[in-house]
Amino acid sequence: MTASDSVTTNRADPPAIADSALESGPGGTARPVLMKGNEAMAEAAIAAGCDAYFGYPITPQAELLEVMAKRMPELGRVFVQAESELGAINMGLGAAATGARVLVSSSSPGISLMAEGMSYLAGSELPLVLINVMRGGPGLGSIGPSQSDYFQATKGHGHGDYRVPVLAPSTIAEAVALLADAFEIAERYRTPVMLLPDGVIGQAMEPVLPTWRTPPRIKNDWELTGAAGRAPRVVRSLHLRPEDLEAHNTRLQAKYATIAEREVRWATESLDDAEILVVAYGTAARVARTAIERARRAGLAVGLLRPITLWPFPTAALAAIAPRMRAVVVVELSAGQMIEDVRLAVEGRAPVFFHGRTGGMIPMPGEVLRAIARAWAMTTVRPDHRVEDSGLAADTFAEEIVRAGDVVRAAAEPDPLSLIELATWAEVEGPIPTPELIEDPLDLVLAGHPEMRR
Amino acid sequence: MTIATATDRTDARIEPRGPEFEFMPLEIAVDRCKGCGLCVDVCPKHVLELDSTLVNPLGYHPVRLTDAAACTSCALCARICPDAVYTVFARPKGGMR
Amino acid sequence: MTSVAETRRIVYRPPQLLADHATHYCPGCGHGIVHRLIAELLEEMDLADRTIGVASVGCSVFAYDYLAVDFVESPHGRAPAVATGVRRARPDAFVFTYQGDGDLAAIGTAEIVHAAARGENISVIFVNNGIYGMTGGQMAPTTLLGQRTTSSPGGREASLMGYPIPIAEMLAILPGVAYAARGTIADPGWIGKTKAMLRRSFEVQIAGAGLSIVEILSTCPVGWGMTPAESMAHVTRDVVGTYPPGVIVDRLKAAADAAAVAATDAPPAPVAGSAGGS
Amino acid sequence: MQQSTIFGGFGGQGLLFAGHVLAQAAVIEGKDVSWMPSYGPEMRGGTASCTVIVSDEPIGSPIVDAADAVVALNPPSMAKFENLLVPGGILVLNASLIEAEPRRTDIQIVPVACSAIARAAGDDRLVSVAALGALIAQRPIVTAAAIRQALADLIGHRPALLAADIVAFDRGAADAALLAATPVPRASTNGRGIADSTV
Repeated sequence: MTASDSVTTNRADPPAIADSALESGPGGTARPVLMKGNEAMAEAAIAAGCDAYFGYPITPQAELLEVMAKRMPELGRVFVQAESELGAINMGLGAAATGARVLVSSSSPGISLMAEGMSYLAGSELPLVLINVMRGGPGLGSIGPSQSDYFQATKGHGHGDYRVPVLAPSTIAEAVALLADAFEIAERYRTPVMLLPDGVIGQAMEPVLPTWRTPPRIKNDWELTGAAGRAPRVVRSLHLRPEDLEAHNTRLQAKYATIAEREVRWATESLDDAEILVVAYGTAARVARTAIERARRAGLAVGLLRPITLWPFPTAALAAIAPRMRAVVVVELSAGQMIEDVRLAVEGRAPVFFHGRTGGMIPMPGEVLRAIARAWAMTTVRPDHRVEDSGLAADTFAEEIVRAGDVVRAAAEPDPLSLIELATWAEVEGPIPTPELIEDPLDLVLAGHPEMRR
Repeated sequence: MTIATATDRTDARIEPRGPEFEFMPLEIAVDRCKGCGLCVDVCPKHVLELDSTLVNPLGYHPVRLTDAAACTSCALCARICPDAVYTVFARPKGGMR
Repeated sequence: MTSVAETRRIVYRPPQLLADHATHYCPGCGHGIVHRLIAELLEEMDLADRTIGVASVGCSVFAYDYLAVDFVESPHGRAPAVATGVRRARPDAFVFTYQGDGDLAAIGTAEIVHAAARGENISVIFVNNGIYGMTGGQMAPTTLLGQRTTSSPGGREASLMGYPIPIAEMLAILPGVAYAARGTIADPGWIGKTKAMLRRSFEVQIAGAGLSIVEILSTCPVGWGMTPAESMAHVTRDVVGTYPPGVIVDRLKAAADAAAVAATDAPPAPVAGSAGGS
Repeated sequence: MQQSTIFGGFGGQGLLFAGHVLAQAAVIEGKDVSWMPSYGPEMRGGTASCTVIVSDEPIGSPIVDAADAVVALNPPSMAKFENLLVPGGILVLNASLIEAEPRRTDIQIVPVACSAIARAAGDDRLVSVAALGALIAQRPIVTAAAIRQALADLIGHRPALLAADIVAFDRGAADAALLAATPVPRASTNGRGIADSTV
């Protein structure tokens, strides 16, 4: 193998990047280290004190398994490549029951197989961190990056009344930080926690400041060690008497309420004068950020709300921000999943638009910019908006675009809207790449507008 | 006097019936007995039977020892009992018969 | 005065690890016998303090209510995976799974085969009564040909429903399986032999030799529509025809025997300094 | 200042590594960077690509719909990525394998016989590093010194390989420097760029 096959070479024989990074503790002055997302998450888990890892090969998270396969035995810790994702999550359950700090990782189809285990973990109140490096579905789908597991992650993978905190990083560095947080949340609340990067974050390389964190261990009275000197303990999810199960569920729900109150996280950018709010997480938020920069260069006041916890969802924050927005634009690598939580939070106080790509496709910044421009054109500034309407360029196209939109909706003709958009693009963005590169499926772009949905 | 009843496994119904029967080879936790009768079948001396005069808290006719003197403390009953109702004692040498 | 109780010598007492309240099992159910054997061995071998049991799904899920050791409850069929996690995270623990035939031989075949292939150092106690008892007596993978169940009302027919799975023999061919045996609780003699098999399984784990499995032919009087006594007779008369009891493989013993043979047949010890390669 | 580069070619041409070197060099220079591969089965022999964005500011989208530079190591990747170049962007093409002329006239075209350089340096898979040399010679996204340091960081534990990589990199840079810079047309005044140039 030669240098030209870089990634593999470096995995097989790493130039001590990870080790040197590990040696610098929190607050160290080590320079940023370029790391692949999957490798960075593995190193972060190791640094966080992960005692046991269980996994099964699947793209695009395989490097995570590979790094753990090498590093965990070196450290005298547990690594098992399971026979299936069912095996992996249940090995995780067993190890977690002994009080071990456990990481399991997979990608979308594998997570579906782990749904059972997640339900049992939640019911048994066992801490465990599960990473889903999301790829396209349904079914075998594609290996491309996707966010189409939002429903699965936030609305419950398996059966029963339970919630799982879901942390969604948008950069590799954030994935590293959130992984330590995930262990901490898992142990504090005795709950499985999901880290939900997409394939981009798993496969990309970015600089990571090696400020690893090891969450402190919490003493507990439930882990199984053998009953020497104490009464036997049972880790279980079965409560056959309805009264018992209801009491158990009531307690779980109280726990979830506490988590929802204390652990909700989000980030906002450029909100002060924003008239349009983009809501996006993970890689979609990265793309949206670039689109927002371009929009601002064109004079459109656009801000970003980036949920970091998908459950608990930053409902209150969004509900507070939305009323002063002329529109909310949701961007996802999916056909529209998080948008349901956005709508629930916005509660009709602003029109909600959507732009998404599926199947492993990633929306380009230009697409998102057009979605923003369209939302801008279809709406007017809110009376309670803080800043004066600055007479922005795209407004001149508003009427035309809305009319064009109606035409498209009625006739589904070849896209006259995109012609107008090209002009808009030229106005706000300068040169256009090439017409044939403009991929703008109207069904995706227009689906979100309340008017269009009637 | 009565047989010491240290645990609730003890069958308090088994009363000594006189000096010659003072030794009781079995304690039967009748509250746990489900009356399956497996012990009755395996007893080589045929000294166990389900007590049709009694219903225990589980709703079963529990087993009882019909002839303590005939019992050899072989413990086959204990070995096959799915509900662990038996404690078996050896006959003391040269003592009570 | 000295009480009679104090003067009596105990021949048998129920193990203290076994709960002294009634089980939920039906009258005559073999689970109670197997539970008791486990409790006896954990006490006799002084293992209770470091035991972590893995309960599976089926009638025996409540094993943790009756055996006073640490327990984790597993999803259906996944007990060997859960036990793998326990074993790896707690290398000093004594780990056993307690699984029925629906759990191990149907939904959990992948988990048991791969735990066996890995040679996970666990004891698998596989209680085979050829039926899904908890859900109402449906056909299991281990149901005998011709046997009537609520889901094979005309009797199990090979052309439609396949053949019974001889799990212990299947697993025994895997090199990761240190010990595989099949016992039964159908009569007192076999109960003793089965206890010896379980003891060997526990010894094999303590020796770190790999996975051991004891398949125990058991009964389901209610599911089979028989009295407890008829059920026992059915096992000794019919079930053992399909599933012959006995030790199928003991690789720990085989290795020890081979070593002993090698030791007696060995040529004179090599001169000092050439002791490599053992 | 943000510079996006797309490397495209066959799997096995080392383009992921070349992108990695560029990314590592950017880290050495204290910049933000993202390296995003096309991943999956195509890595094992088909057409592969990776996008490297180097920026003084935190990077938003790790993928781009308009690239500042394209390194095309085989004909399909030129066909695929040429159109993504911004006007005035740079196209480094592997003249050893690519016979077709680029269609674009509003970009800088740097044809270098990268495969020949690689073969001369001792390993066909050095083709990407040779192309990287050509790119950096014409567009100093990072300094050549940073590239050398990056190579040392990544493969310094294999000195012979490192030496071969540096030979290929330097030769690619030298060959590119010899080329007269292709005239770069001004971006059209109506902002339509290629649209005009290709109509």
